[in-house]
Amino acid sequence: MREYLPVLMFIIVGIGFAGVTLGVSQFIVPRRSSAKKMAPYECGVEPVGTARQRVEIKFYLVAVLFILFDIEAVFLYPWAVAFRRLGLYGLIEMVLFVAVLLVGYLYLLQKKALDWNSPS
Amino acid sequence: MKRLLADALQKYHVWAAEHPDPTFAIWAFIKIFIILNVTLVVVSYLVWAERKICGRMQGRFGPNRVGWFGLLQPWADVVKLFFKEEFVPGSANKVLYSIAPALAIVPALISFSIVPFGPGLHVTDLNVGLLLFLAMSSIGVYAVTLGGWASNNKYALIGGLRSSAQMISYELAMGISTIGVLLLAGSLSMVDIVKAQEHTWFVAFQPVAFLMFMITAFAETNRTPFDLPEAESELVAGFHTEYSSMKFGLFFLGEYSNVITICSIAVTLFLGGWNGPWLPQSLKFLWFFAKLAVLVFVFVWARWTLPRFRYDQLMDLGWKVLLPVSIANVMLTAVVVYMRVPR
Amino acid sequence: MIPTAWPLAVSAVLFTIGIIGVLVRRNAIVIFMSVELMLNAANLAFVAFGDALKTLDGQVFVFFVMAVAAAEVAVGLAIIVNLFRLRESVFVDEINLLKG
Amino acid sequence: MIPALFIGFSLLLLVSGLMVVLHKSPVTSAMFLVVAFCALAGIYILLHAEFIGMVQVIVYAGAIMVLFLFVIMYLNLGHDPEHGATILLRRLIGWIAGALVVLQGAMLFAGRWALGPTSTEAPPLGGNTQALGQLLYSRFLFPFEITSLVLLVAMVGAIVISKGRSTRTPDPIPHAPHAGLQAVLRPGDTVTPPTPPGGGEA
Repeated sequence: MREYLPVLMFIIVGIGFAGVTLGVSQFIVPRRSSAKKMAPYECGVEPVGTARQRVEIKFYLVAVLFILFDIEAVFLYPWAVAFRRLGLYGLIEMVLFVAVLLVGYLYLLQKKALDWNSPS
Repeated sequence: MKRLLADALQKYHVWAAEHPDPTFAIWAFIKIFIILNVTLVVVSYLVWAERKICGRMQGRFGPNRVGWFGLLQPWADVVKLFFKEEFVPGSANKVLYSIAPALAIVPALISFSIVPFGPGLHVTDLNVGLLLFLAMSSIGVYAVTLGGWASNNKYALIGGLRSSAQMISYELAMGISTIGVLLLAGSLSMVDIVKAQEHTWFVAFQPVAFLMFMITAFAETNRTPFDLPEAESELVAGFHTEYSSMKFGLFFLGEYSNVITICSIAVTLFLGGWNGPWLPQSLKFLWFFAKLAVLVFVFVWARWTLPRFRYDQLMDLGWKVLLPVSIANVMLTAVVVYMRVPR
Repeated sequence: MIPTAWPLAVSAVLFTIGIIGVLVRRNAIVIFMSVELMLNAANLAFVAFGDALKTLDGQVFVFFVMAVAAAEVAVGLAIIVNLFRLRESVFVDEINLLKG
Repeated sequence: MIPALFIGFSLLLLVSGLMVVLHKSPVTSAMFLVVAFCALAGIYILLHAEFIGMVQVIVYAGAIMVLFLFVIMYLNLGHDPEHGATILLRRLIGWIAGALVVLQGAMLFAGRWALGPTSTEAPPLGGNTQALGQLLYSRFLFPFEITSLVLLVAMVGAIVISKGRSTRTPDPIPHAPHAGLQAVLRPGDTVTPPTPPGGGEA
């Protein structure tokens, strides 16, 4: 339990460093703001419309598939660490697990869910 | 004078023997303080080195005005960044806008707590060490997403989304490519992994995993050839379009310290950490820093030679090549380890 | 050391906060986040009992709860996105497709 | 020392949990949820569940919340407008539930539980992950294999629902209220009356 203390201290020191740097820069920085400077940067052109446009559905799909395969990766960690004691059964179990998810992966490829330039 | 020093040391040993916990905490704090400062200096000189090497590659000198061989250039940059004016876009979400840079640098620094620089030289040795690194790199995605969204700018929003989609796709392949190493080492703790590489480095057993780890390392730090979302020709400056002065400085610092973090993890996992032939036990950490320097040079070298990927090529490579290959590699390693382990 | 009552109390309070979120908020996404809070409160209770009885079963169960929660979020948000496409709003008061 | 850390993490967890529920803008409440998950990971580590703590950060704080952020950005949500009669009723529920929370917390904190304090020594078989791995893949084999099916179903479901009927344009709902769209945009923005939703947009 004691070896986690340095990690916590590192987190606190890291946040402290970032906070101090941002805080100091708040005071030192000259402030001469004007409407022109405050407008969002559009390569010098007059900004048009709000910046909050609709975002494509593909980013949503990437995030979903990331979660599901991340769960698969997380299941692989304890298996990999305890593999020497699990032996053949461990191997067969994991092959089954990965095979089922491979079916999902093939379905994903077949449905072209992640093709960026296909007009969906 | 020497006698004074001797009994001071003696008193310290007595005090340390009585209550171990506070001494452990003080030593940890000293190590952390040293690592934080050394990292910041090394990162700023990595920026200098990159500009020098890039200059040499393009047949010019690179920074040599400020100080001898431009060695004071990083300090000049830091002072400049502190004093530049700050433009916070009008309707930006102030709080998230200023949290994003902190989220870029803090996870990169925290991953240093588990890196074993030398035989005894590590801040802490967790028995879930590698997972802390993966957890911190998955927290790093928020810096990009929030940076893009909070700065209320069209380019920043799209750039931020594209970079975070790229980072999460490659983070997956990175996680799975490290599993081959776990199969061989049998433990998640970084010190055990390095000890397991006493005779042969894991890059010999896992060349494919090492190659994939390096590819995902490039993508994870948003560096060429995977830096399309923030490429100059593409989306102005991607997610840090609206950032200026020290906030941009923190993003910049975060990116470079991420490069060093990922390279030191790659050295620990695949290139045998501090193991090396000739040096005595006490000087082994020189091996670690030599390998780290080689890997960081590869990063800098790739930036000025390789062309940039198009976004769909980049995503296809992540999902359709790296993911299946890394899973196949894990399965293959498992079969080989099962065969070779003596019954 | 940590008496077992403390993590259980925190888990109970967190679960109640999750219920408040589901009841009070109108935005489907925030309702979904409160459901995540409730799931995590249950996970905390599992880990607390697992640690008190010194068995690892609690942690294995939390592992499976996480896997199922991830699958649930994936499909749930797909439904919310589709609802938004149909009705252009994500506020649960206005989504009454089943009304006569 | 350890109880003080535990109280710190729990306070952080409960405060950010409350902020998730109470805050107006969904992105800020999503970020508070990330803080809550990290605090929860800290509590797990204090309760000797190191592997679960790390997995909590990787899966919940690192993956699920990214999906929440992407969906919030996709739905282009501004602040939640507070209007309509439901406000009064909702405030009432809020206060009652708040009182319930405080009462519950106090009662449990004070209550004596039959189980003794948690142990200090690490779990028996070597590292936490190793022991967990052996247990997970020997006694809990069946739920493990079922989980892969659950993930498969979720994958197929998510793809079908989101790519779904984009080829067939969904039939326009006759009285689709534009009020919803108006409520979504901030009052300052002018919007030309949109074509009825359900055009074949991506």
